[in-house]
Amino acid sequence: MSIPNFIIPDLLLLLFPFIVIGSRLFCDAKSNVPWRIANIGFLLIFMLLNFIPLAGGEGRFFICNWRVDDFGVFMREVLVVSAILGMWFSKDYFMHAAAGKPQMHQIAEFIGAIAFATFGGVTVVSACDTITFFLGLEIATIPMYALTAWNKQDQLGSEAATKYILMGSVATAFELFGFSYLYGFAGSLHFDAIHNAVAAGTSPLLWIAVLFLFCGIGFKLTLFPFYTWAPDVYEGAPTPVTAVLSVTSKATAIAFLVVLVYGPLAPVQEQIAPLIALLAGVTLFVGNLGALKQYRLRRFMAYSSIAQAGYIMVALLGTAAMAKTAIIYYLFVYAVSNYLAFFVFGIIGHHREEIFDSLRGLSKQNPSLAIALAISMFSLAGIPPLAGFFGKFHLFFSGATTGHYMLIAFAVLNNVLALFYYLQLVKSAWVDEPDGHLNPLRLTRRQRGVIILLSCAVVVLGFLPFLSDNIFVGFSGL
Amino acid sequence: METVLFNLIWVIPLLTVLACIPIPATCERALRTVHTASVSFVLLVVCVLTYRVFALGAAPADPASTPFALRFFTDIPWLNAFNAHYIVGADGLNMLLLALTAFIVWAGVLVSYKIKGNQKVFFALIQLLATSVYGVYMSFDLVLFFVFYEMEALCMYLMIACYGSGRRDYGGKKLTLTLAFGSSMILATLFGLYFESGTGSWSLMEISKVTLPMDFQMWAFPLMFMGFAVSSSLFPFHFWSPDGHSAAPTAVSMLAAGVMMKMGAYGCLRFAMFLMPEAAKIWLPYVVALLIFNVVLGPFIAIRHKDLKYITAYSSISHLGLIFLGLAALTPVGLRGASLQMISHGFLTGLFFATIGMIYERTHTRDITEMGGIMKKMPFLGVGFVIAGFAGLGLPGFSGFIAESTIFIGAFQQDSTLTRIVTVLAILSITTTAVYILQTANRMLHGPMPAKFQTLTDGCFREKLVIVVLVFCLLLIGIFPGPFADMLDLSIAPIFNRF
Amino acid sequence: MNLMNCLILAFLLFGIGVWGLMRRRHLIGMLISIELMLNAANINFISFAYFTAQDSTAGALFSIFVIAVTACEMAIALAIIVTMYRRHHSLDADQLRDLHD
Amino acid sequence: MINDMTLGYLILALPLLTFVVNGLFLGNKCHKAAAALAIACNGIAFVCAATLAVHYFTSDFAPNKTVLFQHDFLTFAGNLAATIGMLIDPLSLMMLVVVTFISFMVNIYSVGYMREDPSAGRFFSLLSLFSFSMLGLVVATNLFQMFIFWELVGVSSYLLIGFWYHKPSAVSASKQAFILTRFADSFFLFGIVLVSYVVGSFDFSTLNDLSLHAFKGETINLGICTVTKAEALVLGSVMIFTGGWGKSAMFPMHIWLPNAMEGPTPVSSIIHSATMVVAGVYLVARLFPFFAICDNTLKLIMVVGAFTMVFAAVIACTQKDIKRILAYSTLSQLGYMMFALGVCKIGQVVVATGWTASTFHIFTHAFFKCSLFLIAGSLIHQVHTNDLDAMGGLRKKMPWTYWCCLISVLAISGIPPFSGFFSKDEIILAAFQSHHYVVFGLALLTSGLTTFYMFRLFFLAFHGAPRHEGVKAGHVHEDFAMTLPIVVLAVPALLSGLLGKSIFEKFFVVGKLHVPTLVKLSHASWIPVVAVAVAVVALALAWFMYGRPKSNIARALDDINRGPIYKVIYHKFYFDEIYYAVVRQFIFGGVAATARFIQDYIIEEILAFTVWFTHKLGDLVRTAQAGYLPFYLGTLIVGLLLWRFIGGLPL
Repeated sequence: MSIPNFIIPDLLLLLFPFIVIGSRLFCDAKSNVPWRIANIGFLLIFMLLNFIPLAGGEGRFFICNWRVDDFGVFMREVLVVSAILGMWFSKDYFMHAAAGKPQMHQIAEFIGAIAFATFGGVTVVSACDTITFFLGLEIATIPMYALTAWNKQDQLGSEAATKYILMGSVATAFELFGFSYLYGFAGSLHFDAIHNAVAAGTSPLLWIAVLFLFCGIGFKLTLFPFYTWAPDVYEGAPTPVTAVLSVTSKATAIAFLVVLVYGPLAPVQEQIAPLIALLAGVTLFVGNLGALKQYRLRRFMAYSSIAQAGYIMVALLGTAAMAKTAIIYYLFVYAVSNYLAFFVFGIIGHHREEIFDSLRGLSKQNPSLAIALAISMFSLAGIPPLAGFFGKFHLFFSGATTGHYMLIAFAVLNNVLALFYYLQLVKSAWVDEPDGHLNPLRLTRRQRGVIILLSCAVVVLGFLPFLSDNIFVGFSGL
Repeated sequence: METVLFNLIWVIPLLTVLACIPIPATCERALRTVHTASVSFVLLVVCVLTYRVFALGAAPADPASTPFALRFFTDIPWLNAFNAHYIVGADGLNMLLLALTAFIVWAGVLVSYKIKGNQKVFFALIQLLATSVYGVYMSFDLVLFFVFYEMEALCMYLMIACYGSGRRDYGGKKLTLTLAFGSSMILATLFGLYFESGTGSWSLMEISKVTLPMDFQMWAFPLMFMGFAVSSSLFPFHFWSPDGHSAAPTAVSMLAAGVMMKMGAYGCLRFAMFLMPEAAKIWLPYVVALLIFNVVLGPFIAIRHKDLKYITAYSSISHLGLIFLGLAALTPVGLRGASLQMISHGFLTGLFFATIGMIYERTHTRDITEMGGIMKKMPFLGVGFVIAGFAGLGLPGFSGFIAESTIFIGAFQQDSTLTRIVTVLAILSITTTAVYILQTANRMLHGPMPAKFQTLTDGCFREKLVIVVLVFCLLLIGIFPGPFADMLDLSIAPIFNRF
Repeated sequence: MNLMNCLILAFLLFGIGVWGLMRRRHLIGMLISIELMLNAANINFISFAYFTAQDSTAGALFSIFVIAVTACEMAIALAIIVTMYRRHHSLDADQLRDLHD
Repeated sequence: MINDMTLGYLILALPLLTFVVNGLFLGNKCHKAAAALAIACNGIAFVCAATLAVHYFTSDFAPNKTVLFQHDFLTFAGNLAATIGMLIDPLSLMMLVVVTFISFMVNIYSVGYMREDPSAGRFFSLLSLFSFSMLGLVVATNLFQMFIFWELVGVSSYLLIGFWYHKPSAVSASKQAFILTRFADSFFLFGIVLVSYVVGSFDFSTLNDLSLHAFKGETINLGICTVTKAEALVLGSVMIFTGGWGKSAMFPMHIWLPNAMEGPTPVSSIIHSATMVVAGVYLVARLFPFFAICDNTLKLIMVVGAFTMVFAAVIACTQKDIKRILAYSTLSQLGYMMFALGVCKIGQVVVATGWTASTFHIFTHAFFKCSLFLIAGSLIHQVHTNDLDAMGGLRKKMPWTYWCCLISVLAISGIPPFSGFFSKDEIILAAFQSHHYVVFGLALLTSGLTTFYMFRLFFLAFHGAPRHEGVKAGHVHEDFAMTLPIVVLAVPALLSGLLGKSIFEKFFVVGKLHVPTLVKLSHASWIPVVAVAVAVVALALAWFMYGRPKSNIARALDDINRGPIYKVIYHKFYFDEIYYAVVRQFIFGGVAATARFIQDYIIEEILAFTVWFTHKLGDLVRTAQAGYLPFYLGTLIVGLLLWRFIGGLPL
């Protein structure tokens, strides 16, 4: 039996962690071989993904239970990009310790874990029944627990991991409960069957299932009030893990919701809309409020990412095609801007504590880095012509297709709040004078390269039409 | 060819920024030369095009641009995801505003040769700001317009907070956030316009073809109008401008007060009032009530201030109030007066802030009580300031008088009680304007001079050039208002026809 | 012995889990109550599979998967708690106060 | 061949040219060239004006209006268009001649007066700016043009009063003058807007042959009240008059004029006596038919004029600052002109005599008052003070000045055959004919007062023993450049009345009106006799008090131990103090402070509260993040229940 080529990247992604980790057996701890393999492997997968022709419609099926539709393809790209960036970002932490944190070891296993998480995300978007769906979610989550506790010496890390896994298990319990009721309602695990059942008619069982599912995933997507773990975990976990967490796990979670809302639950989207709108509004408001007076960088990013989650939820109110377009595009933009910010923080964090005051005098000390920071912040704040604005514009546009103007008005007004705290960060980098003399920051070639790459991406990704086209054209069919 | 030139207007600043990236920040001389060259070129281009528009007069324009008669009309598909187009063009109003911008940007670059700090970044930011303003004044697609309109926030904060003076962080935040607040209100309505109009297009001309549902207009118009009015510092959203201006460096004050504050009024006229005329007819009479603060109380507040930039800021607030008086009059004369005031006040306040900046550079204080008699030491700058003052209090011969009298006559034609009252109050408050302007000029330029100012020097050639050019513009409009009025009337007619 | 009873049982189990989670301060105890909640879900699956669902194998299958998954989840949890114990020398949830605003 | 149009252009262009050239190029470098240019241009302008006048009055179409040229300036809605043109009729021609002549003289005079001043170039350029604006004002064809030049006149006056800007007094005086006139102008502008809205035109020709009946019908909403258009027109006329009210410094807006004497004396002589201050009168005269149909406007004008006349004359009797005396006399003369225009109305009937008399008085007054100021200037130039204390006994030292001064003083006192007699006599006659006997009496009284204070000035300045070291030491001499214009001006001061009378009575008749016009009433022949008698008595009194060799000068000049009434008058009825109190306490301290309070303590506070509140909410969110695991777990459960109940799911 011949393997269809659109499945190859997934298979590679599945084998990839084993190869990387296995390579450790054949070379000593210091060697760079696993790192090289990892780079080649991920880039190869990314290339292959880009070669998959867009099919439109229902997508293609692999042994009838593994769907690769266009949304899936793009989600794969997002996840792989996030994994690659996370890997590049983490490299420095394995070479020398960050300020105030012990040095990290076992990069091969680290990358393997990231790869597993990525594969989990891929599983979620390719699932056609709830078992696969649930497994994907778990595969995506469990490595994250491990990653959070990667620094066995680090007290905060282990505490964060404990909090994370305890709450995560509860959330898993919620989801399972939800799935069980969904199963009970539809009498089947297959999405199409559920879809038909839902279309046929609703019952309290269904709504309880929906409630539990949303609460469960609300934990992973850091919706209100399930976000409480995020600030602590973001702060406690090693910085590269925080970066991966803020992109990959969010991407997985939102993909989960998209598949759910536009898959089996599509017939009742209108009834769910109020819940989505509420979650979106409250979450972005609370996230913005929480970020207002932060002075620790990663905790700040945690709240900002909570707010971003709220913005993403707005898109779920729209029609399928528009929402998927918006979310994919936004995730790309969000990943790029977020990683840009994290790269800058990482460079700072290698010399000083990761707080706002460490950024003082950055514009004098290393202007290009300060510009990169400003770009990423303004992009996250959604200021045109940076990519972040167009991302948010997509989300709101998708939300507006069903006429939720008030929610959008609320969301854009919150943008002002967001702009305020992003400006706080820009201020400390651009305006505040350093207390004493700062030793100049030394950037490795990889860091400089990545920062330039990401900055350019953030600047042009938005308004250059051909870039946006090749991402969206696939959905014109949906 | 002309169309290409026209599109270059906003491209050139960006290209200049890119061109300057390889130049190290240390050789400021080269940077200044490059930027000066680019802005001068843009100025040249804009002047030529403005003349072309004037020469074409009422000649038929591209039919695709009806109901407007847009020159250099360009329409290219841009973001297919939501069908946004790149639609630019210009009629008399746009072209004059573009010319104003070009002049102010040119002057702004010239006055900030001596700015402290990283000049590379500063000039780059000025150019970005220029791009955004040019873009605003030429784009007729809502998305494109908004992208340009919101870009300003990106530059303003950094420019004020890094290169400003006094409470620069506070001022910069206040300004940026308030403007962002306004533009967020606009953004909220844009989606409504797109979906409620049902044309599936962001183009101004397309949307204007359908009549928007009344219930939508009723909430969308005030939202959009106030959103725009925020950046024109209409009461109660004026609080950002005094602090912002006083904190900002000279060039930024010039750009902010000279052209950015006009973007709001322009938006009110071109977008809010044009797209939702029915609601405008209902709402605008109430807007007039807000003007009592701008027009009547603004000058009084200026009287009580000692800081030159605060005084100028409040005078801007009152002058912009007049713009809204003209808009709210809903008569052709009033609209024309409003747009005349936009242009005239741009030059006027540009001159004001330019001279203030130059004086500040020398005296290192903006407190008029600490100054005095500096007319002896710097007659040229002093005369420049006095001329700005006279233009500001609406002296015939300068553009201000033309604009204001047009607004008064136009506003008086509106036969609504509130408008009548406010118009009369506005006419009577030209005295208050005179009071604070003369008081400032006298305190600062005349009387005995403190010993510490003995060493002051008059403006150098560069600064004199700026002053002369701006004064020339003021006089040109003031003495030959005819052509400008005609250009504006042509571009206002399609807007007024909707009422 | 009908569906409703099983559902009520499952729900009670879930409630007990929640109650335990709230009451307990000992991390292991909390893990156990989470186990209860997970198993409540399992009972749901089984009972739905037994009584109503048209493809009843799926439900059973799912519960088996759940057991497997929760097993490894618990493994990781215990590992983390062990490292945590090495640092904090206590398993009291109230002691975890280093990370906060 | 030079035709009238070219002349017209020249008259306006030459002063402008002087202003630009002197201001931009000659400026502060070469004063001589600046002065030469100024004198030359103004001289030619005067010649042009004179030629134009001769050509006009000898041509057959006098006294009709003609428009020499007209250019579109700004077109408002429909037919409402502002134009810049040149209107020629006896009135404007008279003003043209007067203004050009006076400015010519004053320019010559300034050569001497400004000899030592370092910034004489600026002075000449500003002087020319003034004459340009004034000429533009008098030839205006419509209200809009008039307002334009009206403002320019005000500005040039501001700049010239504050010419010595290092003198704080001068600066504040200039500010006061500008702001007060500006205050009046704001009403003027309102009047223009209102009238042009009702009538639909700025043109004097249109305004001057309106009939109110056309406007009785429809009403207009003035915001606070709704009135018929006719009433609106009346209001408009009052507003327009308010402009003149301020410009001509009628009571109570008079206080800026005496203070304006801080400026250089040539400025006072041209702007604040001869030309600019009569602009108000000119405005009323120009729009006379319009005012005449607006019911009670003329009455108001009369009352204001008459009161100012007496008020100023009384104050003038006690002042010691020579320029201030002249300033107050200017005020009371302006009062004459104003009320002369005002009294023209008897019920619905209009008498032309008052109008003729007023314009005639503008004409004669310009010469003698200008010359008086120039004389005062040269006195001050010699003794370096405005104060009568330091003068006296100058007759020997400055004979020319002395005799010219005598002529002017006699002229202003209305002694025949000097010019003042004829015009003032006409005015008093007009007052009598219109049966306003109170005003008539006041006019007689004032003419007596005028004679008194003018001769008081005259005697105290020239007669008696010298009270100034310089004079005693004999350092005093007459400067040719300053004496020449004085002498030249003495001629019209002597003759203009005699010669002018016939011309004025022939040509200066009010144009067609919609109200029946009585061209002439019986000339009460006893009036001039009485007037002259009053004047002579007053003269005698003045001689008795100040002129006699043995009269007590010290007592006359003493202002300390005086009766309360004298003190009150001497302090100008404390009007400056009241004015400052009102402005400082009420306007600045009251309104402005309140406005600033609203801004700083209400709006800013609301803003601050919003920010504070948001931050408080933020703190709330952050206090939830206490790092307390059970609480976190609790949020999961709470969230579940929360969305269960308010999630909007159809459960």
